[in-house]
Amino acid sequence: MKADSEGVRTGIHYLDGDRAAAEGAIAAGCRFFAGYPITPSTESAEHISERFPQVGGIFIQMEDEIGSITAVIGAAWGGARSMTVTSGPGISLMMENIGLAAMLETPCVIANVQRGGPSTGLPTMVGQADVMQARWGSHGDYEIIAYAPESPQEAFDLTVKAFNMSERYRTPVIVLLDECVGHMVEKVTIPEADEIEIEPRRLTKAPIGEYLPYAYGEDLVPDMALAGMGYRFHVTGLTHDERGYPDMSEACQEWLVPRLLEKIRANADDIIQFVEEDTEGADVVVLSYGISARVSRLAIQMAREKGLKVGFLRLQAVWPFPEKRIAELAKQIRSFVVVEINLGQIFYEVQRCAAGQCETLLSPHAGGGVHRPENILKVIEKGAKAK
Amino acid sequence: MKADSEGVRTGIHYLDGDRAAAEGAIAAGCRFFAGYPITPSTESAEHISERFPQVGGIFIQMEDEIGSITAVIGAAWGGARSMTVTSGPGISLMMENIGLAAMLETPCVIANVQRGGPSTGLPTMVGQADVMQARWGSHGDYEIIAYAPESPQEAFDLTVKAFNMSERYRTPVIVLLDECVGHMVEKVTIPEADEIEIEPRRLTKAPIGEYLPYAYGEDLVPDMALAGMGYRFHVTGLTHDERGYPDMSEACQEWLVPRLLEKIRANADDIIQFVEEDTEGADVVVLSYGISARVSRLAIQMAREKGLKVGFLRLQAVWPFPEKRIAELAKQIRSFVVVEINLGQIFYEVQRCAAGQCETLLSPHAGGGVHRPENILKVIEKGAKAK
Amino acid sequence: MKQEIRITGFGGQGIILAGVIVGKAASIYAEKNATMTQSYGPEARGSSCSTQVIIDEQDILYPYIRESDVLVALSQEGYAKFVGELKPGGTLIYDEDLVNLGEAKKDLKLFPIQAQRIAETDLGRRIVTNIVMLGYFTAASEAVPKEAMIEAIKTSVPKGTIELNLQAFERGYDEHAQRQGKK
Amino acid sequence: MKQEIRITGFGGQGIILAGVIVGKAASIYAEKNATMTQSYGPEARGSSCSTQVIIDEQDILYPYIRESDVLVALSQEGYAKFVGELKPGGTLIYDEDLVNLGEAKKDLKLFPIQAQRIAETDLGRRIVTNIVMLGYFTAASEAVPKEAMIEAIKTSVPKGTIELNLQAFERGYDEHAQRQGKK
Amino acid sequence: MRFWRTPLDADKMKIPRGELHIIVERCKGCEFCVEYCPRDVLEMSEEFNSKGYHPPKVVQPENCVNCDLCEMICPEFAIYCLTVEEESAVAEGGNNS
Amino acid sequence: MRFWRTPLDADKMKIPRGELHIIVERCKGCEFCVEYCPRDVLEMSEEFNSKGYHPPKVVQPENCVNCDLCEMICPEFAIYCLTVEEESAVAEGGNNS
Amino acid sequence: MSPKGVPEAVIAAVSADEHPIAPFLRMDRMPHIWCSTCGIGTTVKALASAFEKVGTDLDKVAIVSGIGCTGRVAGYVKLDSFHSTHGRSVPFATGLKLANPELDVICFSGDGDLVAIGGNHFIHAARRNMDLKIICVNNFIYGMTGGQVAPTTPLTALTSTTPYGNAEPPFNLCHLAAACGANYVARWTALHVRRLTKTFAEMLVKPGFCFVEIITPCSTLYARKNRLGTGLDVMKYYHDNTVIEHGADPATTDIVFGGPIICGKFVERDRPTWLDYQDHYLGEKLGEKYQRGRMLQEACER
Amino acid sequence: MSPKGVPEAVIAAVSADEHPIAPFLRMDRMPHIWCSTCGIGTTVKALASAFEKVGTDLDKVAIVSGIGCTGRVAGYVKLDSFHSTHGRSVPFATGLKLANPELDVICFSGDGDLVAIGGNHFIHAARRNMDLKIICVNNFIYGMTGGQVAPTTPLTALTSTTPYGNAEPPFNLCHLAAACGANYVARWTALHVRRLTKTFAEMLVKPGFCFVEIITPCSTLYARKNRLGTGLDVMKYYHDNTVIEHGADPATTDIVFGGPIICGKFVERDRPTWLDYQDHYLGEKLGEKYQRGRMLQEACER
Ligand SMILES: Cc1ncc(C[n+]2csc(CCOP(=O)(O)OP(=O)(O)O)c2C)c(N)n1
Ligand SMILES: Cc1ncc(C[n+]2csc(CCOP(=O)(O)OP(=O)(O)O)c2C)c(N)n1
Ligand code: SF4
Ligand code: SF4
Ligand code: SF4
Ligand code: SF4
Ligand code: SF4
Ligand code: SF4
Ligand SMILES: [Mg+2]
Ligand SMILES: [Mg+2]
Repeated sequence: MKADSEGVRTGIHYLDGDRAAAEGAIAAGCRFFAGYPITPSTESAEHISERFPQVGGIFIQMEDEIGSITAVIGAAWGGARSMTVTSGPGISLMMENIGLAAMLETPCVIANVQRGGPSTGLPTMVGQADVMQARWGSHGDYEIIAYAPESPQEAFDLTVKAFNMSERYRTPVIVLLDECVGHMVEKVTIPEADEIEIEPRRLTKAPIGEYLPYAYGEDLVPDMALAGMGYRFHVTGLTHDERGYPDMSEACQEWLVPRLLEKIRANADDIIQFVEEDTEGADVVVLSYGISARVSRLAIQMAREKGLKVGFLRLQAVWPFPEKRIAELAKQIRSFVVVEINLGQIFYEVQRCAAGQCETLLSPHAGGGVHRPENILKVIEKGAKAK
Repeated sequence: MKADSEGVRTGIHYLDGDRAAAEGAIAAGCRFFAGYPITPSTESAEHISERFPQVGGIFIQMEDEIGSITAVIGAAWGGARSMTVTSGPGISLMMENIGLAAMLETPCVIANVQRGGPSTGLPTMVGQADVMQARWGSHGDYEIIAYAPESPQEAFDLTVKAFNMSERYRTPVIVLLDECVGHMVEKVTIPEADEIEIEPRRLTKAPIGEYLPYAYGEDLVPDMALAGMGYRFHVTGLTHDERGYPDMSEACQEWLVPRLLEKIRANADDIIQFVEEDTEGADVVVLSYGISARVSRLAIQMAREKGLKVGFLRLQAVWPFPEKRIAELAKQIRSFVVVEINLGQIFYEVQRCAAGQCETLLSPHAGGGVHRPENILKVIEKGAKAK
Repeated sequence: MKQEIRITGFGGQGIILAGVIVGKAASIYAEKNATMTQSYGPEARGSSCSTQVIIDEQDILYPYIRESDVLVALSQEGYAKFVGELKPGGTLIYDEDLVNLGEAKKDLKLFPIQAQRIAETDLGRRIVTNIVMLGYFTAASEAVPKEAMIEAIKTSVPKGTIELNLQAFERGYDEHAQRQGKK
Repeated sequence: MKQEIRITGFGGQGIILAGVIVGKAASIYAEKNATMTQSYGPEARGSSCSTQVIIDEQDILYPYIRESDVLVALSQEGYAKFVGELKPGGTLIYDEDLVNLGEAKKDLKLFPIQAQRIAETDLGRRIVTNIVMLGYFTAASEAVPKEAMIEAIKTSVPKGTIELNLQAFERGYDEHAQRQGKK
Repeated sequence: MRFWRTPLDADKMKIPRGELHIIVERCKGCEFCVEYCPRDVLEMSEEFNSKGYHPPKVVQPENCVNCDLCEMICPEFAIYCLTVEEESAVAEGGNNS
Repeated sequence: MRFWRTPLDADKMKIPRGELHIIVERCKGCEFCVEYCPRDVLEMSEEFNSKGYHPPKVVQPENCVNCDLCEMICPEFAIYCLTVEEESAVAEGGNNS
Repeated sequence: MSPKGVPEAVIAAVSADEHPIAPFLRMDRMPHIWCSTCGIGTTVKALASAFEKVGTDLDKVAIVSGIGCTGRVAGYVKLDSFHSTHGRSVPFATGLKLANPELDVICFSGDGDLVAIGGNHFIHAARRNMDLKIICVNNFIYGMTGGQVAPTTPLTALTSTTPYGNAEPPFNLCHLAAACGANYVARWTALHVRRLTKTFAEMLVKPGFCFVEIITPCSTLYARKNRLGTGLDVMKYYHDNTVIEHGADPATTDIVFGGPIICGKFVERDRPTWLDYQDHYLGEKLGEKYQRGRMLQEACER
Repeated sequence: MSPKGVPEAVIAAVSADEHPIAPFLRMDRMPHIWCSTCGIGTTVKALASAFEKVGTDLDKVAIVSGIGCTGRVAGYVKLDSFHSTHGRSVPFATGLKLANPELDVICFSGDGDLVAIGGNHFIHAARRNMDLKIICVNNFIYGMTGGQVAPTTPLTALTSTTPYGNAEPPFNLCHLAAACGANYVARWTALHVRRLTKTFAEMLVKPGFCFVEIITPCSTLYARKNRLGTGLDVMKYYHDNTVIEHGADPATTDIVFGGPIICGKFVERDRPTWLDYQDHYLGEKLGEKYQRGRMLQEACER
C-alpha cells in the first residue's frame, strides 16, 4: 500500500539525520513513539513531539528506556506502527525487551544514534561501536535486521525501509545511525506519499476461534492479530507453541527458536541492501557503512589517484550480513579494508566470511571523530600489497 | 596472598554449581553481594544470604538487576570484592552498567547461569546462548573475561579465578554457568584456605596528592584507590584522562579505549584457560565448553570406538578467545566440530580463526536440554570426511 | 557399575531432597561418583517433578539418564512419563496408592509400597513419605549401601527432624523385608 | 568551487542556527550541495561551540573541514581554536569587540565588525548578533548569494521575528560596504 | 461479542436453589469451600483424586442456598453452583457431588 | 585530614569587615551578588570579561559587613569576602575589586 | 484410567467446561500451575465475576502480566492477553492502551513484579494517571522464583533470601499508589471474594489509574517458611485479623507481621487521565490542528 | 593576552585558588560547564559551607552523581567522587556505603536522574532508609540533554518535547520521598543559601535516608522556553513566591506553574537505617555468630 499523505511532508528540506529519520518514520505510518531523551538522538524525539499531535500520533516521554521500548512493543500489539530512538546507554538498557520483541515477533523500529563508548563515553561525539551489540546484545538466540544510513536522505529512506521490513518479517528492526549522520544537516527530498511504498501489517484473516498466533507458512512468518479484534489470543516471552501458549519443552524450543532465526536468514537477500562500486578487477575492496563510508570514499579517490585498484562495498544493511557476497569477493581480491569507527566489529564478520581467501584489514578509530582519509589510505596501500 | 580461612569451607561437599560458585566467591574473599532472584541462578543468592552474615559479608537483595550490578560496582569502589548472580533477562538488563564497570576499570564478578532464551524463554532449562552477548552486549568497545565451568567443582575453581582475574586486570569478569551445571549436584572439594591463592587488589601506594587514577605502567593496568583512603579521586563513565577527569576529545578517546581492550588482549595468555586432549594427529577437534563439553566427551568416546581420530578442546575461558591455538590447530586437522547449546555463537569465532584452513562444523541445540551424543557423533563423522 | 536412577512424583513430596540424599550417599559416603540433577518447571508446584541420579565408579560425563536402572515413582503422572525409559529388567519402585501400573512392561522387577500411607499413618507425618520411600529403595535396589544412606540423611535433613527421618527410613527399609517375606 | 566555512562563538550566540541558514541557503536556495555539521560538548553552554558548512557543486563525501576558506569568529576561544585551520589567503570575519587577533597570520583577508554591539545598540536585541554577522559574512565572503540567504533566514527563524532578523541581516550586509568605503 | 451465559429462564425463577457441581479431578483439596460455605453443605471426602488431594463432597444438598461462595472462593475453578428453579430443583445435588 | 581554613587570627577580630575579592574572569554576570547584597556594596560593571560577561564591581566597599551572601550565592565561585580586623581593614576593598 | 480411591461416578458427573467461568478461561490450559490453596485463582474468579457484573465486552479487554506466579494469569484468561517481561506489565499496557484507547487494559501481576523491578513504571503511571487497572496479588513474597524476600515482605518474616528474618521494612503499596496519584486505591484479601468482586466492578468503570491490592496466601513458600500453617489457616487468619476501614488514610494502613490487615477502598478521586490531559492541553494549544491519537490500528489496516 | 574591555588590574588582583571554596573544589577543572545564572553552583557552595560548619572529615565523604548538568558536580568537588550512569547514583551509593559504612555518602543529582530513570532506586532506598544523603537539584527539566520534559515539569510548561505545553502532572518529590519512608525531607530554592546550608548541615549528621530538594533556575532552557526572563528574574520569582512552612504535610506542597513554592523542613524522624535493621534482626537471630559487614576493604588490603 501507499503512504498516508497526511503524514508525508513532501518537498525539499534541510534536515539533520535525526529529524530525517523521524520524518521517515512518520511517512512510514509510525503513529506511536515512546522514548527517553539521550544525546545525540534527542532531536528525533523532539521533532516527533512536535509533529505527532498534528497527525494523530501519540508521543510519550517515558520514565526510562526500558519503559520506552516496552511501551513501543505494547503499542505494536495495540495496532500502532511504533518506534523509539536512543543511543548507547539507552540501547543497552533496552536489550532485554528487544529480546521480548523478537520473541513475540513484534514489528517495531528502534533507532540507535551511536556515540562514542563504552559507558557514558563521548555523548556528543561519534562512534560506530554498537554494531555487534545490535546483533548479539540480548540474551539467547535471535536474528536482527539493522540498517546504517550514511546521510540524512538515507536516514529518511532506510527508516521507511526499516518499518517495512519490521512488518514483513514481524521483527524489531534497528536503524543504526551515528552521531555524525544524526547531526549532519543536508538536503532531504521527501517524495509524494503515493511514491512511498508501505508494507501492510500481516493481519490474520482467520475466523474467530481458528486463529493460531504462531502458525506459519512458507515464508516462516506468522500472521498477526491485534488486541481488540476479537481473537482473544495470548502471547508470551516464554517458549510457546502455535497457540502462543507456554510450552516448557525442548521440543517446543526446537520448533520455535530456529525459525526465529531462519525467517531472517532465509530471506536475507530480500533484506540485505548494499552499494557496490568498482569491485570488478579490484585488488582491494573497502567495506564500510554510515559516516565512515563517506570518509572512505575520499580515501578511495586518493588511492585511485595513486593508481590503486580499489572497489567499494557500502553496507546499508549491516544485519543480516552479506556473507555470500563477501565470500565471493574474497576469492577475487587481495584484501578487504574495513573502515569503521570502532576497534574491530564488522571487521570480524568480514574476516570470518573471507575465510582466509584474502586478507582482511581494519582501519580502526576509537571514536570521537571520523577517520582521517590519509589513515584509511595507508591501510588500503597495505591491502594492495597483500598476498 | 592466601584466602581468609574464615570464609573457606574446607572439606568435601555435595553441592550444585550455583552454590559451588557462591562458595568459590566467598573463598575468593567476596564480601558484598547484591542481586535479584532469577531462575536458575537463585540458589547462589540464597546460599550467600545464609553464609554472609556469619562471615562479615553484606548481602542485599536489590529492587532489580540494574540496581544490583550498580551496587556491586559501588561496593568495589568502597573496598569490597563484590559479585552479583543472574540469568538471561537479568544479564541483559545489566549490560549498561557492565559497560560502566569496564570503563571505570572496576574489579567485580558477574555470574550468569544461562537458561533457554531468547526473552523469558525456558527459565528452568538449559541454554548457552549468552556467550556472544557476554562479549558484545554493552555498547561501545571493550573486552571482557568470561569463564565457563563444566561442573560444580569447576564452578568453585573458576569463580575463584574470576575474582583473581578481575583484580589483576581491574575489569568485570563473567562466570558463564549454564542451568545444567548450576543445578547439577556433585561432589565439590574445597581446599584449605592456604592452598587458595588470592590476587590482592592493586591499591595505589602513591602519596596523597600524587595519585593519578588512570596512569598505568607496562601491564596497562592502573592502580586503584578506594573511597575513604584520602586520595579524593574522581572517576567517570565519560571518556577520561589520567586524572580521571572527563575529557571530551578524540585524542583522549584514542588514549583511553584501545588500552581497555589491549590490557586484556596483551595478557590473553595469562587469562585464557582450556583443556586440550588428543589433538595431536587428530582429524577432527571437538570444541566445547560448560555442560556441552561433558556431553561432547561421550560423543568423542563413541567416535573413537568407530575408529575416528578425534581431539578435544574444552574452553574454560571463552573470552578472551584462544585465537592463536585455533589458528594453529586449523592447519593440522580436517575440521572443528563446535558443540554448544545455541544455534551458532562460538562457532562463528572458531570459523573466523580457522580462516578457511579447515572446515568448521556446528552441532547446534536450541536449548532446553543437552545434545544427544548421537547427534554430535553425526557431525563428527561428517567432520572426519571434510576436505 | 553404572546406575541410572530416577525418582519422580509431584511438587511438595520431597523428590529433590530424595535425589540429593541418594547422590550424596553414593558420592560422599560410598566413594563413587554421583551426579544428581533435576527437571522442574514452574509446574513443579503440585505437578510432576523428577530427579535423576547417575552413580558410577568412573567419571560421569553425560549427567542424564539414557536408560534407567531404577525408577522410583510417587505419582501417576511421573510413572507414566518415565516408565518407558526403564531398561529391560529394570527396577520399578512405586507407591501403590498413588500409581496404577496399567499395562506395565512385563519384564520389570516390581516393588510396590504404600509409602505415603505409612508416613501418614505409622509415622504421623506425610512429609516423610520420601524418606520412607528411600528406605524401601535402599533395600530393594541395593544401589547404595544402607550406612551411606543413613549418613546422607543425617547431613541433609533439618537438625530437629533427624530422628523422625531415620525412623521413616528404617520403616521403609523394613517394609522390603516384610513384603519379600510375604511373597 | 568547494567552500569550507566555519562559524564559531560561544553557546547562546546562535552559532548553530547561523550554520543552518548558510547551509540551507546554499543547498536549497542556491542549488549546490551543502553539509552543515556542528561540534559541541556539554561545554557548549556558555563555552566554545562551532559549526562547519561545506558547500560544493559535487557530492560532499567528507563532511568536515580539512582546510577552511572562511572563518567567522564570535569569540576569542573559538578564534584561537580555529584560526589555524584557515587556508593561506583565507577569509577571517570577526567581531572586533570579542576577538583580539594577536599575531594573526599575515596573509588572511580580514573583515572585522562589531556585530554584537550593532545588535545590542542599533537593533536593541543582542540575540540577532548572529544574523548581523551573517549579513556581513554574505557581503564579505560571497560564498552564498544574498537572495538565497534571505530565503533561508525567512524559513529558519521563528515566524514573529522574521522582520527583525531581515533588518539585522541587511544591517550587517551594509556594514561591509560602509567599512569597505571607509578604507 | 459477549460470551457470558445467563442461567436459562432466569426470569421464571422463584426460590433460588443451588445445584452443586464439583470437578473432582481439578480440586486441590484446599478446604476453602467447605470452611466458608455458610450452610455447611460440604465436607471433605476421605478419598483422594489422582493428584492425591481430597476433594469436597456434598453432604447436605438441601441446605444449599446457591450463594455461590464456594464457587467464588475456589482457587481451582473446581466447584460451581447452578441455579435451579424451586420446582424443578432436584434436591439431590448429591448426584453431582 | 581536613583542609578547611579558618581565617587567620579569628579570635583577635573585633568588628567583622569584609575584604571583597572578585575573580573577574570566572564571573558569568548573573547579577545575583549585586541584587542580593544587603548593603548595596556591588554594582555590575560596564566592561565585559573575555567570555563577554559583565562582572560586578565594588562601589561601596565601606558598606560591606562581610555577611558572605555574595560569596554564598555566586554560582561561579567568582566572588568571596575575607574577614579583616577593623583596625587593619583598609577601607578600600576597591583595590581588590 | 481412573486413579485409585476416587469413585468413577464423581469424576464423570461434571464437565469442567460447564463451570460458569469457562468462557473466561482457556480451558485447554487447565489445570493451572498454582499450588493448592494459592489465592491467585480466587482473584481471577473475582475478576471474571466483575466482568459479568459490569457487562464488559470481553473482546475489548486486554490483560497484561509480567513474570511471576501471578503473571501466569495472562496465560489462563481467554482474552487478548500478554505475558510480557518481569516488571514491565505497566509500560507494555501503557503502549497498548494509548495505541487503542477503546481497550480496557488490566495489569495483573505480583507484588515483586509491580513494585520491585517494576516500581518505576508503577509510580510514573500513577503520576500520569494512565488509564490502567492494576491488580496486584500481594503474597508478601516472590513466588515464582521460590520464595525470596519481596519489597512487601513484613519485617522479621522468613524467606529464602532472609533466612534469619527480613530486616528491611516493606512498602505499603496502597500508600505508594495513593501518594503517586492513583485515582482509585483499594485492598482486600483473597477471602473477601464478594467485596473484591464489587471493587473490581467499580475499578472497571473508573477512569484513570486504579490500584487494587489483594493479600493472598502463598502456602507453599511464604506460609510454610513462616510456619503459618496451611492455606486454610492463612485464610482464617485473614478472617480474624481483617479490619475494614473504607476511606482510611493510606498512610495508616501498613501491614506488619502478625498484625491486623486494614482493608477497604482507601482512595477514589477524579484526576483527569493522561489522555484527558493531552486532549485538554494540546487541544487548547493547537486548536483545530490537534489530532488526538486515533485508533492507530488504522495505519496497519489500511 | 587580556581580552578587550577588561582592565588588566582587575584580573590580576585575585587568584582563583584563594576562594574559600578552593579546598573543596578541583580548581584545575574550573571554570565549570554550567551556564550563567544556573543555580547548581550555588548549591555546591552551600554544601561546602555545610561541611565546614559540621566539621566533616572530607577524606571520609564520597559524592555520587548520575548523568546530567547536576551530575557534573561529582567531577568538580575535591572529594572521592563517582560519576556513575544516568539514574544509578543511588544504587552505586548503596554499594559504596555498605562496603564502607564509615563514609558519608552523598548523591548529588538532577531531578530527571533521581526520579525519572532513577525513580525505582530512589523509592526503594527511601523504603530501606539507606543511610544516604540525597541532594536533588530540581530545575523542572532535563538540562544536560537540552531541555526535555521531566517528571517534575509543571503542567503547561514548555519544553523541547512538550512544544505545546506539558500535559502530564509532575511528581511532588518531597511527598514521594516522605511516603516511601525518608528520615529527613526538606526543600529550598537556590536563593535560600543560608537556610539551605543549615539544612545540609542537619542532613549531614542525620542518620538514614535524607532528601533535600533545591529548586534551581535553569535559565538556558527552562526559563528561556517559558519566557520567565533571566536567571535573576527567576531568583526574584523565588523571592516573591516562596512560602516557608516547616513541618508542612508533604502532600500539600505541590508546585504548580506560576504558583507559590512551599519550602522548609517537612519531615524529620528516626526510623532505623538499613544497617541498624540488619544489626538488630540478624544480631537477634544469629547471636554471637552474627558478623556485621566489616570494613570490607580489609579483604582487599590484607
Ligand atoms: C528481569 C528478570 N529478573 C528476574 C526474573 C525472575 N523472576 C521471575 S518472577 C519473579 C518474582 C515473582 O514475584 P512476584 O512478582 O511477587 O510474583 P508471584 O510469583 O509472587 O506471584 C522473579 C524475580 C525475571 N523473570 N526477569
Ligand atoms: C541511560 C541513559 N539515558 C539517557 C541519558 C541521557 N541523559 C543524560 S542527562 C539526562 C537528564 C538530565 O536531567 P536531570 O537529571 O534533571 O539533570 P539536569 O541536567 O537537569 O541537572 C539524560 C536524559 C543517559 N546519559 N543515559
Ligand atoms: S452455593 Fe453457597 S450454600 Fe451452596 S454450597 Fe456453595 S457456599 Fe454453600
Ligand atoms: S475450594 Fe475448590 S479446590 Fe478447594 S477444596 Fe473446594 S473444590 Fe477443592
Ligand atoms: S559580604 Fe555581604 S555585604 Fe559584603 S558585599 Fe557580600 S553580600 Fe554585600
Ligand atoms: S554572583 Fe558571581 S557570577 Fe554572578 S555576577 Fe556576581 S560574581 Fe558574577
Ligand atoms: S508458589 Fe505461592 S504464589 Fe506461587 S502458585 Fe504456589 S502458592 Fe501461589
Ligand atoms: S542547561 Fe540549565 S541546568 Fe544545565 S547548566 Fe545550563 S542552566 Fe544549569
Ligand atoms: Mg509475590
Ligand atoms: Mg533537571
